[in-house]
Amino acid sequence: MILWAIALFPMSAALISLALRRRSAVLIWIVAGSLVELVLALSAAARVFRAGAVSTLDGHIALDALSALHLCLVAVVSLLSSIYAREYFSHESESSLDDRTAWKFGGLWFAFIGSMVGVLLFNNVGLMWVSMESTTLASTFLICLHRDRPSMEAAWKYLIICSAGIMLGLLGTIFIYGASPLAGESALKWSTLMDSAAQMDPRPARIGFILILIGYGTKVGLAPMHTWLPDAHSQAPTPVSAMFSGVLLNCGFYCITRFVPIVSTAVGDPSWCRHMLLGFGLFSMLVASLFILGQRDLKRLLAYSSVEHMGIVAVGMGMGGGGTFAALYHTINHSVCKSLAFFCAGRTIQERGTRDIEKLSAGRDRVPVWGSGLLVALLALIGCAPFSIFMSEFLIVRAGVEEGQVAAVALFLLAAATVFAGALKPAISLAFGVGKSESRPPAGPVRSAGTAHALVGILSLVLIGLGVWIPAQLQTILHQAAAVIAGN
Amino acid sequence: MSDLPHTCLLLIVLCNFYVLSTGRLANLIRILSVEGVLLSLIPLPAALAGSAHAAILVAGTLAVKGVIMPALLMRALRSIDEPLDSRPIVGAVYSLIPGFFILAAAFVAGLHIPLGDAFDPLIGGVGLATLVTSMLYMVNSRKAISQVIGFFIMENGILILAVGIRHGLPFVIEIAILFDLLLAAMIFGGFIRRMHEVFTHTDTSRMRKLKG
Amino acid sequence: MSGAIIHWAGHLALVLVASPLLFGIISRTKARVAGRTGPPLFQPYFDLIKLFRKGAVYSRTTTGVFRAGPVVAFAAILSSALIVPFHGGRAPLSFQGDLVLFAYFLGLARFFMIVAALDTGSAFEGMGASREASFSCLAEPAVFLSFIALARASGSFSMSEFLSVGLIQAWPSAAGPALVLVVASFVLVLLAENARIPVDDPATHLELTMIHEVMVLDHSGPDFGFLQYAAAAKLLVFGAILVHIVHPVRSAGFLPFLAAMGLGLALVAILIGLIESSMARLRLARVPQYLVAANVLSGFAVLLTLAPHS
Amino acid sequence: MTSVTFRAPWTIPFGEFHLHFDALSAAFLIPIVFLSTLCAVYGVLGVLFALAQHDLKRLLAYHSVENIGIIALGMGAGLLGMSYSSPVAAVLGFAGSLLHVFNHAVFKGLLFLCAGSVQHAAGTRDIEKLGGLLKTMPSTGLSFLTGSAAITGLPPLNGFISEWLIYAALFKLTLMGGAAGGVAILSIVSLALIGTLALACFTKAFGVVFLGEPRVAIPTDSHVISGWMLWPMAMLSLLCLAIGAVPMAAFQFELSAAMQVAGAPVLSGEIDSVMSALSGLTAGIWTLIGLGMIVWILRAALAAARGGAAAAPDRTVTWDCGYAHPTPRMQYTASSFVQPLTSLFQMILRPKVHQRPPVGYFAPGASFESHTPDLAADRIFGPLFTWVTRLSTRVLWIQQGRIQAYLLYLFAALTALLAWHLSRV
Repeated sequence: MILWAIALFPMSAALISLALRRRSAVLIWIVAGSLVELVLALSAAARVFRAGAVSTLDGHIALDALSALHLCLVAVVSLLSSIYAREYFSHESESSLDDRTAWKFGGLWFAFIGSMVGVLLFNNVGLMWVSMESTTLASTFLICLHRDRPSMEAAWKYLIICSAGIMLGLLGTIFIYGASPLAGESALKWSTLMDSAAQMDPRPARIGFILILIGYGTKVGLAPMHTWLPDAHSQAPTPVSAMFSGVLLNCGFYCITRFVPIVSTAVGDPSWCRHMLLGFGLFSMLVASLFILGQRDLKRLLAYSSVEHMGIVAVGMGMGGGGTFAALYHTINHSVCKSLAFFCAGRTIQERGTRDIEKLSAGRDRVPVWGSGLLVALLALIGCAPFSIFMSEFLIVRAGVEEGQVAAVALFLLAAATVFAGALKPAISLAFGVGKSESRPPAGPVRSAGTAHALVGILSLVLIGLGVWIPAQLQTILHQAAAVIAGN
Repeated sequence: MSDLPHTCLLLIVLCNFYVLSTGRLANLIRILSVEGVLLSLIPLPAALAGSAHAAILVAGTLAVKGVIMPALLMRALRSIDEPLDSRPIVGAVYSLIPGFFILAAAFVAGLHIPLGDAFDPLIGGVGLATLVTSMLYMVNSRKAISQVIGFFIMENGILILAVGIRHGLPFVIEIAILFDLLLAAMIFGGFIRRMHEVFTHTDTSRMRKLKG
Repeated sequence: MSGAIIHWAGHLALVLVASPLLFGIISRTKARVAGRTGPPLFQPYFDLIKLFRKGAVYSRTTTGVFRAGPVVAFAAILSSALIVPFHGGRAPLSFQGDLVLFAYFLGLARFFMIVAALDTGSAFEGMGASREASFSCLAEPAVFLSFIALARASGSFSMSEFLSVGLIQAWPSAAGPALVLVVASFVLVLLAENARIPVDDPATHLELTMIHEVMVLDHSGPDFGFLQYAAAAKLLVFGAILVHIVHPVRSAGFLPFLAAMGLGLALVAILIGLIESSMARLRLARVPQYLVAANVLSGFAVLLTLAPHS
Repeated sequence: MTSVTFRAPWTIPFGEFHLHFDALSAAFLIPIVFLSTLCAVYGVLGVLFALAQHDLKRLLAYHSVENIGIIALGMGAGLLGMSYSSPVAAVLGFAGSLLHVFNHAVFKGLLFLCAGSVQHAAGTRDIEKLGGLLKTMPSTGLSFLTGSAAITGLPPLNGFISEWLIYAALFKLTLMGGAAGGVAILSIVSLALIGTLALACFTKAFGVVFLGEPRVAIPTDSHVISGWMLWPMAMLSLLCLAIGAVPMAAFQFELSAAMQVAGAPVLSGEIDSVMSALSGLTAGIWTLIGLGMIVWILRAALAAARGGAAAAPDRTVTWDCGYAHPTPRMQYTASSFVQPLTSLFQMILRPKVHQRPPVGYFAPGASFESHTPDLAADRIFGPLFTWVTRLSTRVLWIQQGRIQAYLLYLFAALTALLAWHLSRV
């Protein structure tokens, strides 16, 4: 029942917001709506974590620990982004977000959330694919909300590349389906596939996994399919960028992780999938680190760091053993941290009128709250202790050592070190440095609303808190989710 | 009549070649609709045999792929006033030759697709050929609309491969995919029109502001 | 307790009494080889007494460091002498790892002699100090390598043990050849550490060619006496170690052992005298090679002891 | 099964990070050996580069490298002790390195304070321009002397105690033979070399800065050293002496920590043997102090024996070999003091020498100066970073903005992966 509510609420919310004509009303409604969604998601997730998976529509819609974890992430990040969107657009000029655009924004916003929720709720891999494809369609116009050339270009690249990639994902799904001994609707149910995985024909399963890895990997932003990501993240309005980095990539990764246990069982050798994930993860990390090194555009820097962190998650999954746990933990940390980073970057850029890191320095004097938040977020992103991202990366490395993946660990550390070296200087100069050339005459420090303080403060606290102490409940939740991926 | 599917498949191959060779966007859209029709005819025997699902599928595919999608694209095409030919990066001749080799290779590979013994190698070959041709075409094409066409052809190829597996895709999924495509076609069409408003052209190879 | 005090006092007295004699023997030997009568055997004692009774002259440049130098050096050398056994039994200071203390006592002495030399601000002494510091850097590892070889050969790293009991079993064993190498290396180190030919020439007063003598150029009176005494004691200590290595005697009573040790030391002194009268100083540039050779010898000895069969 | 436990506050909820040494002894022995060797090299290199410095603070900084090398050697000894299941060696090594960490904090802090005062007072850190400061700032000089002796590891100061512990661990390992023996011997030799080189370096530093005559007139606006700057130095110097004077207490101070790191229970008998050795060490150190006092008294007595007023020693110039007009500029400089060593190790140090040799009779002027750039900075990190930066600019063409290319990457990745896979089955 509640699953239906979760699944259908965003769609109805989208319709409702289409009924709203005034920009302010829309901006309030998205907050309210995502709050409701969060409440629904949390209650459902609580039940799942307490009493195990729930399902409806004879198992086509289901929620188990893994999807519940991601569902909570989606709900939380979308609520935060909605709150932030209010803050953000209230500083935009009326022209950039007139009532008509706001009207579209509201509808697409909820459609986007809804499609992601669909990805997580559908137990049927075919329907999962369909909703994954619709995330692309829903979010395209969010990227080019302001109809300027760069955002249009970014949106087009996003649309074409992701659609093409997702098509391969469909083909992969078809191969998996063809590999399974059963047929009919129920044969595409994930749980059924899991049960029949042992009787699968390994050859199509392998090819299917490769296709799925490439296909959904495009959505995740694994190199070399990541090319759309920096453009889309940097051109989209910041709340949308936050959603992209915070949860959309996770959803893509969620789809891949769904297939890992199936194929591992079918192939009869878990290391086969892991090695592929390892390869893609490390490659993404290295590529991203090189691009971060010379990056001058703040939002692109954050985008490439998303590529890097998705690579880290992939590496964590590929390490096996405790790596899966660490990877999920890292997913949470990255969502929190990247949302914070994008929030602060967006407002800073708004206030300073430039996104060039060289010109953006001394953020803490000009935009105190957001500047400090940006510093925290960047330090966390490059893996400074005691932030939670350091902790999860440490756990991944540890898992690698315990699994004896010495070469992988070495490459991992190399890439991480490169990122650290490349991004530390921008981080520091952004916060403290002296601006080279101000694109706008320096006005006094910008006064920020209470919401700003709340957002930055809470997210930073979460970052540090998860770094020094991971609650026992969360630990058990993560273990449950990891167990799902491990296939038992 | 039972051989109808194979006929359709062979016709689809010819359509692919035409796609590679022609330069006029309008013809491309027409050929796309033709492909859609041919694709929709494949399950026809099953439908005549009395399977309701198959019948709905035929009707749906015919409607979406054969009529609505091309119509939407055509509308988008009409709305942009610029030379109506897709200037591909590599000319027709030089994309036909690889197209042929792709076909040959696909037919060979089609014999080895590990999807059970029931899998029809002809379907596999045609599907692969369509898939790879579409990839080639997407990479090769400049105009936004021709990239969209490439995308839909790619989708056709995948659906052809799906036909090959034992019982075809489950009905619900087929319908869902169709619906999804409808959505995609609308989005693509709208986007192309907006793109033309903003850029006054739809040549994607000239959109290179975002680098590094 | 009183026994302990007697032990220490006796050991110290032995060192103080015996050490100058070596210089006497050396100079007598050199004189004999040169066909001269030479000074009386006990001339060094007279020199020391004379120095102790003289007053001192200090440069205005110098500070307390200059005065402290000889005192610390002398005290350090005497302390190191307390670690080396001279008579059958253990030395007053003997414990596992005392050889490190021994080496660092010598280092302390060197440190203060160098700073005292630098305190004068004279280019000559600076030069001497520089050479002392540099060459000791090469001599020290050789000493340690020899000690390692001895420790491995004898299975202990307390001087009193491996110099007496340990080596007695070691010589006949497979470690024999290693010990021969150690002896060779140690002779070289002994000559270098005690500023004898071929590394240094205690006789000449061409400052540019000297190391030890030029460092003490400005010292006079009791300070100079302390330095000379320290040099003598150091020679005695090294000689004693050499004798022990070559001929580790089990303590057959106090006097016979003392006699044997005395004889050995006299032989060492004569050997030094012969070397000094038979060969010339090395060019300074060659000294590092000489010390490296010492290192190589003792290192080879260590390798031999590491070899599985031993 | 012995195991080390690194416990940091943030790892509490994640449990403890166990390295199991029964596994280590087999698989991780090579790394340990490699690391110990590397640390030996670091130590020697650090002190060598310190030797070649003219800037007082740079010199001290390079000595930090050296001391970290020593600490790491102790750690290596401890690890070897564990993997060769010789708990006493392990405990000695760990205790030594931990104690050295503490000692290094003490005497290096002291030395840096002194260097700061010197710069404060004389207005420069360039050793070549200093000299004779002991007369103008005696207490700072004395503190620096103490610190130098301590960092050189001379008894009766604290540096010696920790180094002795490490030596003891290493000697215990030498008796074992095998890889442990070899590494231990290497470590001992390098420790000895480090010790003597440090001696050369700090005799240079102290001698040239504080002794002799000022080489350059100290600027008139030189600051005075306030008591507030002197007290901390005095405290630290006393600490150096105190730790050096009571080795057993120092060892006890680190014993429990070392035991925890070593994990293995050490037999009480072994601890007793260590303790007896330490008591011997204490005896030796106090013998030194006692003898020193005795000799000093003796010296005073000899002076007194010559009778009161007459005993006042004559003051004159340093013996100048009959040269008419000696000047402070004739003193031995720091670079000439270490010249034999720097020329001996010039293969490693690669000093940059700018010299203008005297030409002809009555040469109008000649000059010689040398400075030693950092090996790692110049030859490793600089080139590496430039290379990486160039690489990162070179890969930019990947993101060239052409969507067709991006699609090509996508399909190429697919084809490559499929080809790779099919080639393997």
